[in-house]
Amino acid sequence: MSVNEFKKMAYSSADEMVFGESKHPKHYGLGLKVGAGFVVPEINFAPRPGTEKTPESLVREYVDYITKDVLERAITLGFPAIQIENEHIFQMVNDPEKFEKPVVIGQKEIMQEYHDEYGIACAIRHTIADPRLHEEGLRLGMDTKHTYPEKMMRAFEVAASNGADVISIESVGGKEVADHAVVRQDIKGWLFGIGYLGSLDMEWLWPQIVDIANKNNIVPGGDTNCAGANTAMFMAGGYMDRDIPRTFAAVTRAIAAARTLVAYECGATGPDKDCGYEGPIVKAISGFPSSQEGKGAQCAHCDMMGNLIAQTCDLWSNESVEYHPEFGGSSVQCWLGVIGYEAALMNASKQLKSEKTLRDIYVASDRFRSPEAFILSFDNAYKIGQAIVENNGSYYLRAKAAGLKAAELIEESSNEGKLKLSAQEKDALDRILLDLRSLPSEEGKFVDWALKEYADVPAFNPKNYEL
Amino acid sequence: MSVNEFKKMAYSSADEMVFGESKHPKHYGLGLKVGAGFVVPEINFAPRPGTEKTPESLVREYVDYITKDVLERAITLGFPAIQIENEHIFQMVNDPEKFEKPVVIGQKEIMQEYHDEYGIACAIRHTIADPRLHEEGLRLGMDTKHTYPEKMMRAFEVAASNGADVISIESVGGKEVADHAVVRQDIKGWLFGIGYLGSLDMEWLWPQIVDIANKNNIVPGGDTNCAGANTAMFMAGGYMDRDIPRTFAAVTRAIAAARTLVAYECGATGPDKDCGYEGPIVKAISGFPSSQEGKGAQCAHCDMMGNLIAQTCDLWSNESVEYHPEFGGSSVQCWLGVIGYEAALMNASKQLKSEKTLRDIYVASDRFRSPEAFILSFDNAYKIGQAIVENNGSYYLRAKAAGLKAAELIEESSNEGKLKLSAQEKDALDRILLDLRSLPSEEGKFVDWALKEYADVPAFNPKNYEL
Amino acid sequence: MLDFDNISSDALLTRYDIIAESKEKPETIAEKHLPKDPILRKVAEDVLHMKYKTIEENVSAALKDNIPEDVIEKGLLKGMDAVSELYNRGIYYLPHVMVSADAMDRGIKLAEEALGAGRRTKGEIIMHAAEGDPHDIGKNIAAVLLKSNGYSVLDMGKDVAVDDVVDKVTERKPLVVTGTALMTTTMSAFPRIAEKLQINGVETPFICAGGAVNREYVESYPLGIYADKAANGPNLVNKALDGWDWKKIRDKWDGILSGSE
Amino acid sequence: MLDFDNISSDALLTRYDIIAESKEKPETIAEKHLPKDPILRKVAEDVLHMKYKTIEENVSAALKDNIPEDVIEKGLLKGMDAVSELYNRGIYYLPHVMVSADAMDRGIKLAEEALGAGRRTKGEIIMHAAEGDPHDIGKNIAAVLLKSNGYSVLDMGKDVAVDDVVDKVTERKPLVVTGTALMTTTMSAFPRIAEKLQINGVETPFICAGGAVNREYVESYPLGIYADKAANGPNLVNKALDGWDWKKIRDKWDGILSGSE
Ligand code: B12
Ligand code: B12
Repeated sequence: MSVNEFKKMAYSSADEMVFGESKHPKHYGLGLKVGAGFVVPEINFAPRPGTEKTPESLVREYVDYITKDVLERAITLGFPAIQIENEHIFQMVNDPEKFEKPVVIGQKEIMQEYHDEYGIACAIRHTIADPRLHEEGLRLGMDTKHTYPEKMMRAFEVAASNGADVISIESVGGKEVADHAVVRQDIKGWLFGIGYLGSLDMEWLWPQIVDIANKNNIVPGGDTNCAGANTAMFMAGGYMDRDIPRTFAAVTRAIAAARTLVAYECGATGPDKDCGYEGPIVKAISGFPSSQEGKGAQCAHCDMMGNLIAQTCDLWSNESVEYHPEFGGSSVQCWLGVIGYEAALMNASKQLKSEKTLRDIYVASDRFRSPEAFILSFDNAYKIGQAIVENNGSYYLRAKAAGLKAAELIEESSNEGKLKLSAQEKDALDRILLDLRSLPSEEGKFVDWALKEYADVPAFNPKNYEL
Repeated sequence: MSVNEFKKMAYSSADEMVFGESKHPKHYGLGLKVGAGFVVPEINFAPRPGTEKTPESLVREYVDYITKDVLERAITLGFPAIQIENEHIFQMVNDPEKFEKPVVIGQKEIMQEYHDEYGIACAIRHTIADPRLHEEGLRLGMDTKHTYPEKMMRAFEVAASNGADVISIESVGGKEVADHAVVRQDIKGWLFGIGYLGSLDMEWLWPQIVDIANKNNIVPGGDTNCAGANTAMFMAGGYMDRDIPRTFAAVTRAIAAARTLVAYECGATGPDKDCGYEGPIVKAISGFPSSQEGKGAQCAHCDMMGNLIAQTCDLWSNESVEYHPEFGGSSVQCWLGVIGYEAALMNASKQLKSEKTLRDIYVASDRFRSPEAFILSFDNAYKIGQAIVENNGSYYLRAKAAGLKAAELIEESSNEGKLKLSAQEKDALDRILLDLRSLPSEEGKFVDWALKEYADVPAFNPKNYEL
Repeated sequence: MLDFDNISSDALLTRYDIIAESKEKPETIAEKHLPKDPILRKVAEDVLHMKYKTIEENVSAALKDNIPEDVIEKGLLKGMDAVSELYNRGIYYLPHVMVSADAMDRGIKLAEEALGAGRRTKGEIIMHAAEGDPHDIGKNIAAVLLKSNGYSVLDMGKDVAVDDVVDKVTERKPLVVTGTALMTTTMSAFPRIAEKLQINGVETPFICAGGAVNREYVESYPLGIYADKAANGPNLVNKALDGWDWKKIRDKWDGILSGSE
Repeated sequence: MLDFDNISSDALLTRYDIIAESKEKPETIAEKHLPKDPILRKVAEDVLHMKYKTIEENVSAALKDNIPEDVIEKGLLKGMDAVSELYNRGIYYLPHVMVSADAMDRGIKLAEEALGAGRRTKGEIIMHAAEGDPHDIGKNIAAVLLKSNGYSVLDMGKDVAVDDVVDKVTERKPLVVTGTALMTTTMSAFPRIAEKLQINGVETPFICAGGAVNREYVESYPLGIYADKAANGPNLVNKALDGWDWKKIRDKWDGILSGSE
């Protein structure tokens, strides 16, 4: 396990945490400050189908249309600051020189223009796609067919040296086992996949990303467990969905926090990725700025904590929207309006010194909407963070502690009749508690068992993790 | 002037006004309560181009796709109550039996199904399009080519007798003169068009709508000055726009309030229409429930008061979005998420007894973003309402008083260095003050002057107003 | 109640419009367009300064020493050129254009009376808003800009039936026909008009605009040429005047609007 | 800090999932599918109850009195039918299906050993996720449901190159080929695959699914048949087994999914 683990919580109490304030504010890009007393909107997008075909059409889409539209609307509405996020598509990581470089350069140029003319504070995050295939190999030299880890590292360099202000990734270590486990409601497998393997993969990956960022004097943002906990959350869905019990998704989220933290232990400094709903837990431990998404990311997916998750954000994001026209302008302009106004609301509450009241209203709106919202409420998130810190020294043990704490918090509230659970949610919770409590208290024992238990999982290759 | 004018303000002070509370709450539809202690999302939409071609394709779009999608998402997210608004397209008012009737019936059927299965509280507002052409004639018998007023009244009846819970309209009386005036920055003409002619037209139209609603035991909602003040607001736009000064748009809004009030004086009971940004003024006077839109209506247009305008709403709307797919579901589902969560936020603040704090945060966010936001802040809206009530007895005088009060409030704040104005905004304001102050204090004199001054305005026919 | 006036809005919003307020003086820009001749200059200035009260007097004076065509071309229209540039640069707002155009109209009326007959305009434009569509403000603005550029406009109004447009255009063979649609449920009138015109053997360029349509849509049917802003109108119509057919205008669209064509 | 637990959430949200919790007993629904024969019934129940620990024992027992085909068809698959119905009705969650399928797999393996050779499945399905696309959970779920319905699955994995799919399908001529794309920037692989297959003279129905695509898109190229949910897979594939070509499946799509075809 990485040596730079957090010895204690960044905040001395849960109540100290609030949106727009980070223990380690960052200043980067064209005059942007993050976590320094106000919340900034972070706008994300996807190009229209077909525009990925040539570098020219992709540049036109990303630069001339999307980036320009976004800046125009920010000026129109008077938003003082904005962060843009470009989540790279496969073509950009597959051929960085041809597809990625001109986009990165073009976006920065146009931002510079608007910054010069209007003084708008802005910055851009480039999120490199993680194209690695578990069956081919995650580490350097393994995938001779696609040479993916190599291409991916090259994509980071191209972004970092051509205009990115922040670099991030949604890394996929441990996903092959988590995918197998999530559809079987197997919390032990999930813990092994994300809590253990995922952390090992990040420990390998992140020092490299931090190096590239530092060399180029830009910010190594952070990671997200999109590949694991978001898949679970997405499948658990809402009250019409029946794929995965929401109690299961909630516990995976807590486990994910222990893994996502590794980026910071390897030198990342935040802001972490918007889609990492584990953000509140990670922020409680690390104090780094956090990007979050909810109500204003309905274009991308409907979650059960649209308001709550704003509680401790420093950037407020729309996750992603495909570029297309709407009555109110282009889609990116419309969604920028939604998230930009929400940021303004949070900032206004600071002017009125009511930010904690607003935070609490956010929480009250969704605290009991789903078990996952419940465990991410900042008071509970803080407790889960404590469980992680107290169990430092073993990726396995701290992830297990996080999951168990989450399950116990849910059980307690449900027993008190506060958080209501459906029959399926209750059943799943009981099994999770049983399963997690049955696990060994030594990492070695657990790993030995898991290596055997999951040996036949398709695409699982222990060599990917030097096991 | 109509006899049932409001003798005094519904609220004894501005501070008494807050979202989710109306002096006259309404209970209608399938268990829906409005203005009764909580805020309800109101979702609006437009069918995809081409689906208007046949009644079958239109029904499929409105009923099987849109209405179903909306209800599914409301259930998924656990929203306790929802209002649907269908803004009729031209084809429905042009041939009500063929295009309107099956849609109205189909939508109600599917709502009933979901209400029965899940107990969700819901209702539907049908907003009949006002297709009247000023050049052909606004009143019965005048337009022999299209027989529009007759078709429009028939459309109201079809909606009312087949499933509508609320009926509304965006009526267009006086628009011909206002259109001429708005692009010339001529506040006197605008006052004549909307403040005077618009009120006369509503006084003719609304008793008929109220009759139809009462006969069918449904709710006569209200009107909006979309045709006037929204056109001005839309053209004034934001900080990149240069069509109309925003001070001009602000004053038109205040004038519009005096006109929109007429619906209530003729028996409408609210909720009024979402796109009537004059809502806060009208609610201050009448106490009827109010539907508003802002941050969550960015799909339809970007306004400069996305948060502020939520301050006193009872329904919270997205104005309209074209039906199409997004990553997060269909567009109506995504935007329902946005407005439904905002309603949840407001409702949560009530649970915490912090609703006035949240209201004030909404206001603080945008109070100084534009002159229009400033005069609609509930404290200023209240003062404008008072100016209207104090000048009852003449449509002209009360509308003038409203406009003048708005202009004076802006001037005052600008002089104090609070509300900032650009050079153009300042110039326009000065001219407005001059113009309004130069007007006669007798309605008759004003009307005589205006009839001469605007005699050549294309499509202006005094007979449309029995003048 | 809270004292909102004590809130600082600096962290909440930036008045970019004030930051970007033009430092250029309108006078300097206008100067380039105004005629040297002092009498014609007065006429042009009346347009520029929206003096529709004195303009008739000054036009009458100018008509004493100048032929009516010159009063129009070298006086009234020059004033309007100055206004257009100031509007296009974002220094003047729209109402300035509209009221200046009203003033110009009065002047033109006088000059035409002196001429004894309607003057020869650059050509006729037939305009309308789509069947079922009541939104006509954009069309009205565009009409004023076209008139200010020396074209005559036949405005058929709003909610105009497809066949009425087709008949009128077939009958009058204007230089250009235009349509405005703000609703996605009315815009399908445009391809129907275009097809019927072609059946009638009419190949008049058909400028289509309004919030509902976009370039892709308008270029999906024959004759269609997209316009984004009212200010694009004169640029596009000028090309029709130069004899370009709709295909060429469509092809060179980017260049026309950027001024490189 | 606020005591959140004292907040009533009744005005904020309604637990519709709890309101709509099925009052139907799973047992009653399962009963219709379970075989009467007590030994085969045990096998089926092991699948239904996800008993992958006892299933091997019970299958071995059943194999004493039954031919392996019957143990599979009348035992294992019947249990799986019950699970499928419970899942489709929203009474069971997905993991139940997955773990039941795991149990069934163990049973089938034993039965096949007894058979001495791989059993004849209903047919082969080749599956993949689109080139450049790492999203494969939906595909994996669909694979399980197809296997549970008696088909054999050749899973090519994710991010599979267009030409690899084309070659494999041309070589093996499966009953059906499937593709999954969750990204609008990867889905264009599908029409390319379809066209290349046609050039090779292959007319295999090509089921396309995943969040990025919709029915309209999939039906815009040859061979394409849209699937919305993993549960649609068996219904569509069954029609291919009945000899329907892709055009007929596409034509009758609504009917197939609603069960009227
Ligand atoms: C004002 C307004 C109205 C006014 C119209 C007043 C008027 N005289 O035009 C009134 C109240 C009448 C109205 C009514 C309705 N409206 Co309305 N309205 C608007 C609003 C707010 C602004 C439109 C506007 O004036 N824009 C400003 C002008 C200047 O823009 P423009 O016309 O596009 O012109 C620009 C360019 O296109 C170009 N241009 C235009 N024409 C030409 C021509 C040439 C030659 C050239 C070169 C350029 C050019 O130049 C201009 C800029 O420089 C829009 C909101 C929006 N987002 O657009 C909704 C909107 C257009 N309306 C809408 C709707 C639904 C309606 C109603 C059906 C609602 C109802 N059920 O009652 C009714 C129509 C009833 C009927 N008869 O069918 C929807 C349309 C949705 C859709 N399906 O597409 C919109 C988009 C609102 C929304 N978000 O839902 N509306
Ligand atoms: C989980 C997830 C991931 C995981 C994937 C894990 C996995 N093993 O699949 C990870 C983290 C790897 C990931 C990565 C990325 N993702 Co992702 N991801 C998601 C997410 C949240 C959920 C997808 C999911 O699993 N859905 C559940 C499954 C069950 O649904 P499904 O596959 O559609 O299957 C259903 C049906 O389609 C059908 N079905 C599917 N296949 C078949 C086959 C047959 C035969 C049949 C019958 C039926 C069938 O059955 C299923 C239901 O019953 C979505 C969000 C969303 N709104 O979709 C984004 C999403 C798909 N991802 C997105 C993006 C952008 C990315 C990245 C590019 C981000 C980045 N820059 O890093 C990377 C990809 C990097 C790369 N290599 O290019 C975007 C795509 C945008 C676009 N352009 O279209 C989405 C939409 C998120 C968003 N809103 O922006 N992602």
